[in-house]
Amino acid sequence: MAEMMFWEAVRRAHDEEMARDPMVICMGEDIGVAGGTYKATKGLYDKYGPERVIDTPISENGFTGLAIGASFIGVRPIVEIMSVNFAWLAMDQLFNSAAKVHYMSGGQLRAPVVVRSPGGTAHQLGAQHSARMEKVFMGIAGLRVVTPSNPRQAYGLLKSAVRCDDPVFINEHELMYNLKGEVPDEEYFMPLEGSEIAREGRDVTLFGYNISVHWALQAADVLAKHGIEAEVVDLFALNPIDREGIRQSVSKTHRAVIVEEAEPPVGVGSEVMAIINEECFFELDAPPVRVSAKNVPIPYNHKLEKAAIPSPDDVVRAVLKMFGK
Amino acid sequence: MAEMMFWEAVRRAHDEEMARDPMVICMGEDIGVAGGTYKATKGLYDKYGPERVIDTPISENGFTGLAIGASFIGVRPIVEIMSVNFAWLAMDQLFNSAAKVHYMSGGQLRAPVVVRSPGGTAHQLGAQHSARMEKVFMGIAGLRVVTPSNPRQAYGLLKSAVRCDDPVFINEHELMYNLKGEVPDEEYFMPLEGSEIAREGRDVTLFGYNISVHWALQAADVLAKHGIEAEVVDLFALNPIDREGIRQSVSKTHRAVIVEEAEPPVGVGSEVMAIINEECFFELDAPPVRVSAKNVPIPYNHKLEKAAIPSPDDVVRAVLKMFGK
Amino acid sequence: MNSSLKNTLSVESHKRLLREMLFARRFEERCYEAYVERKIGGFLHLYCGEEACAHGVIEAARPGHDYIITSYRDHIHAIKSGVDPKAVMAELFAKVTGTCKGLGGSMHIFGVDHRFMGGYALVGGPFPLAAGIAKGIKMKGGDEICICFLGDAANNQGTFHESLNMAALWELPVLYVCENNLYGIGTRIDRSTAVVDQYKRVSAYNIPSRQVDGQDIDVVYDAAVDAIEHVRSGKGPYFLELMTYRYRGHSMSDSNAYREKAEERRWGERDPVIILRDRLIEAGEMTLDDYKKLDHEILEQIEDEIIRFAEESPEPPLEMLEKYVLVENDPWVRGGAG
Amino acid sequence: MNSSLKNTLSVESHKRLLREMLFARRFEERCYEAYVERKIGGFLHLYCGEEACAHGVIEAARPGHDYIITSYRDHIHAIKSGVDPKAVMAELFAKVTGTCKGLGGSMHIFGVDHRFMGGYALVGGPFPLAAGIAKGIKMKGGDEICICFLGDAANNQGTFHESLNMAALWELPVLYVCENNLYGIGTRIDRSTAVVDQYKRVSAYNIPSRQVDGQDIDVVYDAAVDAIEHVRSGKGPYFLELMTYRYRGHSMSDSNAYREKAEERRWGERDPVIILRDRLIEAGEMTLDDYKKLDHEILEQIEDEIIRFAEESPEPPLEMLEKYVLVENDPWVRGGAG
Ligand SMILES: Cc1ncc(C[n+]2csc(CCOP(=O)(O)OP(=O)(O)O)c2C)c(N)n1
Ligand SMILES: Cc1ncc(C[n+]2csc(CCOP(=O)(O)OP(=O)(O)O)c2C)c(N)n1
Ligand SMILES: [Mg+2]
Ligand SMILES: [Mg+2]
Repeated sequence: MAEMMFWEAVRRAHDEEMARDPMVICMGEDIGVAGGTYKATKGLYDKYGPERVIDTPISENGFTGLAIGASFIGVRPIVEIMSVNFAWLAMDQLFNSAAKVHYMSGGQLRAPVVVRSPGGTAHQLGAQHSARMEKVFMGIAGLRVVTPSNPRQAYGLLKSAVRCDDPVFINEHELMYNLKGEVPDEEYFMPLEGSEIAREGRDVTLFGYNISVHWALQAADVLAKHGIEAEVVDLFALNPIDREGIRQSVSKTHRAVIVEEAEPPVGVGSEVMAIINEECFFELDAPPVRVSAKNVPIPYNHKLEKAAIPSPDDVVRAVLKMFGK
Repeated sequence: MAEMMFWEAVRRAHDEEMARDPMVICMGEDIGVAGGTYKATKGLYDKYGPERVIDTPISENGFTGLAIGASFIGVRPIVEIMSVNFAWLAMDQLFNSAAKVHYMSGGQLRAPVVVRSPGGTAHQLGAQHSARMEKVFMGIAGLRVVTPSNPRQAYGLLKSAVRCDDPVFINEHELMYNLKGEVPDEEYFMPLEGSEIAREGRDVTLFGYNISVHWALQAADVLAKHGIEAEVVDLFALNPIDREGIRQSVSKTHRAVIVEEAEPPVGVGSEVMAIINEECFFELDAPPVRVSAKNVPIPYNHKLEKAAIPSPDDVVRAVLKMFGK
Repeated sequence: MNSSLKNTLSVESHKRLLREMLFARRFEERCYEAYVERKIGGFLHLYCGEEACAHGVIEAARPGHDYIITSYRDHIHAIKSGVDPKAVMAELFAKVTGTCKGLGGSMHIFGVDHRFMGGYALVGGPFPLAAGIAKGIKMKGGDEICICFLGDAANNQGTFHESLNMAALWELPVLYVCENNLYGIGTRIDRSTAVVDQYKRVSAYNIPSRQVDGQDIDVVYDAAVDAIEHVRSGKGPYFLELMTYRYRGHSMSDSNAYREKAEERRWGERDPVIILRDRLIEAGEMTLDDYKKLDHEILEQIEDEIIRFAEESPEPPLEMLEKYVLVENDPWVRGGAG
Repeated sequence: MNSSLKNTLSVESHKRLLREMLFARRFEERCYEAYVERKIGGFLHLYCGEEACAHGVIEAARPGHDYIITSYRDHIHAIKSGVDPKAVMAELFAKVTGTCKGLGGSMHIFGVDHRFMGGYALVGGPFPLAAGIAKGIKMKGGDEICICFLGDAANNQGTFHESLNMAALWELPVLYVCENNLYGIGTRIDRSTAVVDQYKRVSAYNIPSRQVDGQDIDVVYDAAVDAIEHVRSGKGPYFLELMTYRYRGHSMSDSNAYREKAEERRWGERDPVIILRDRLIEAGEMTLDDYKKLDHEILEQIEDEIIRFAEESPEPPLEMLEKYVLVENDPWVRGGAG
């Protein structure tokens, strides 16, 4: 078990899969010669050459569609969209082509394309570079959506995504590429469905995904000092989402708080609440709560930016309030 | 009070606003010479000429962006996106430009653009022409989203949307253009926020919007025969959504069913459930329920298509089950 | 026949192509009727008038070997690629014996066994998909090419620009065929496009291109042979513009009110089926009676074999509704087989 | 000076422009320092090396009357359009006295009072916005034009194609200025673009175009006067390509490792500020000492006025977080004032 950074884990998954299968390619803006904005493809250009590590023009819908077309005949493309904000440009190909072609061809075609992209609010990147778009991706049938919270998941999810015959969107986070964590030395594959219990607890479940898992864990530490044992559930799969895992944890703790970096409307928070209502309403000892971002475009000013997104403190406060403290 | 069809109501709003203000223009594919796929701009080309009624090239992101730019300096464009499925191509300009420019310019610029587009599952249009995308639009801060369920609303919402200084997305439905209904003879403006009680009741609230209001009303008729008086709330505004209206109705009936034409994940259903949980959890006598489409791309075959989307019967069944019947 | 043509077709080919094109015409006309009878639903875009385009190009290609992709106006491209017309009709009738088991419909005919990679309903959608297929071909090292048929109005979509740039930059084996029928639905090309000669627009990508008569199968074939040879020999993409005309409305709901009758008449005089028929008659290879007999045979075949098959086939079972959303039993969903 | 130029600048203008360009250089360099000191956050894209582009073009335009729009590399375009440099710096420092009250940041400078319509962070985003502003101008009937500055790599975005087609089709008064600095971040233009001469690509829209040296302000000005005259006189859009070079990395996190030092040196020898300085010295209008004095003055001004203003200004209050999401108190939200 070696410690590595998130970007190294993503890079390792690329490298292993490319070494194994000559049909695995990667493409995106500045991923080749430059090695990728967040180094996820560092060194691969020299190792695998320009036919397999492709610097694309700034044509998001075009190169995403190109990757999808290539995937129809056996290529296994890993597309990097430099920032998820630019994915709005590629939605047409992702949803109209990749997510629908297997269905509308009556099962004849598959689109085993992987699209990775970092989103989130980072360090003052402003309104057009701070989108959190997992909620958009996870709402459309035919596209798998996963979102790693640590290097092990980043490695294992990408490995499985490359091999899976469905299109998979991997939602990463701009602030997490230097996060360190243990990754198995041997090959390791994550399931593309399910959830993980990041911390066991009995009093309340904190649901998180991607960066918000960390906020939940920090909050759980603080809550422990207040005598509240929080369970933290890591929803690394957003579509399909782990209804059963949600049910089980809430049936145990009887209380739920969903922590999301995105604005509240139609987000992971609302979906998890809906699932709780459907699966285990009568297990609830208190109304479920979502801790979300403010419903605003992200401001440049750092203090305002911080105020726009939730913090571990916000989670602690929400839980304490739930317990009447 | 005259009866008119939905398309006539939309057309009338266009016509009146264009007659009033020379800065109001409309644009889209085949809206000019041809009068629009659903006749929403019929006759306007002859009346106002090609500078104000603009047949665009097939360039959804381009012409939406062009309309947004024009709106910066006083033009009031009404854009028609022929089918909401094509709006995936225009999301970049809608969300990255229109929804954010007022905020990121510190209030200097406004983008008073109206984008109208029909969505929904119509008559066997297949996977790439049956998207229901209200849930995508309503999740992003800075864009108002409304969705009329009848000609009066269609007329009144478009009138107010044209005059409002925010960008407004109007979600119409391909199957509803020939729907008839009363529209006031005099000018009439709908608020862009709020909800309407389409039918009063005391036993359960059925939330609907756009076409699903009609399913809810049909279900209510049937339920009445079972002795259940359903209230039907028409959520014509999806962003911002009427939290207070939701709270009031549920506080009265203590039961809620949300009827939506879209797939369940991160939809109107989950959002309304979340709001109920947040606003009036303790008023609930039963877990809220959503009646949604199957989570599939829409198949061409008519029977399968019908099975994919909810029906009034599904609503009735859900309510009866809630009452243990 | 135009003696300036370099690549010519044999009499046998001419006769076969006449049969194929007439079949295509009658097939589409029968679809029209079936739509009116409500046997076919959704949007239906017919190819009548444009037959020489698909037939001329695909005749010059190697169907089943080369990949073909197009828009919603796709029945005839599928059939000429080798897809069974019975399966196409059954798809239109929404039957489980259809190409896509009744899930696709008219705009989404697929015949992957024949490398017919589908019909797509988003205008401009196939541009990048075709470039991607060509990328795959290049990686695998075969001598296939990808042929992408699209309309004139589609060229105003951003994907056109993005895809042609990448295809040129990476020298991908893709042939873009523009079926220029002068209209995008009701909008005449000069009302949507600053440069109406589409073959000129691709100089922006340094892609060789040519514009030819799309009504004369011999002209189309001749140009297509050269275009395909260019692409197959590894010289990168090519853009072929075929000037043509659709006889019917854009789709079934369109009455063509925006077109001048004189224009329609002018194009009607250059009917691709009649041009080829008259060429064969003139050459003494066929009589008008032969043609009438052929037509009769075709009509019978369509009725007795094709329509009947479509009519008699069962609809897809309800369980199919959720079957092809995601691939079934993919082991990697569970993190691998092990 | 190149005697073949048609539109020339007076000595006074030269002197003023030298001051402005040197100011621009020092302003950006000071931003660099402030970024290192963590006074500025986010992404920061500097304009050093490209000063003659914005200055030459906007000098030929009527700032405050004509509309100007650009990308994230926007500080200097804003300032040359008339926006107060103090407000620009304050914006970078995220202060409430900034152009956008600290909500925008470096990539989103706006100065609507000066018709500087903003900096946008999505590559290709301003293409259609500029065409739309031009549409608005045309409707209002004034003689303004809209000038859209964008980079070379942006031209591969679909919006380029879509917008230029519409601009040409509808003869909109928009001047597209391509600041071709040969790179999109770390990707050299010939690795992303099939036709590297950008002015050639617009023949696809029948838009007149020209490519000129972007380092010599006289050349830029001369070409811009003609281009603007074309657009202002109602003849439709124009595309002007300026060959230039950025001295620093794409943004602060970029080390330029992908560029050859020889190339950087070559371009460094054609520094736009030095070219103009030497021209003035050669003409006997200025001495090297004058220049040094000027530089000193500018540095002082930046420190004493601009940085100080930015430093001392307050941050926006927390209440501002939710203020500009939607327009406040719009009566139509409630269905009218009545
Ligand atoms: C992205 C998108 N925009 C708009 C449409 C609606 N639409 C369908 S076909 C068509 C016209 C296309 O014309 P052309 O490309 O010339 O092909 P033709 O139908 O003439 O063969 C339009 C606007 C669509 N299907 N997809
Ligand atoms: C839609 C989109 N894709 C990608 C990016 C990331 N990005 C920012 S600048 C840039 C390069 C742009 O190069 P160019 O247009 O030549 O302008 P320059 O920076 O050289 O002035 C890229 C890829 C972005 N901001 N937006
Ligand atoms: Mg056409
Ligand atoms: Mg550049």
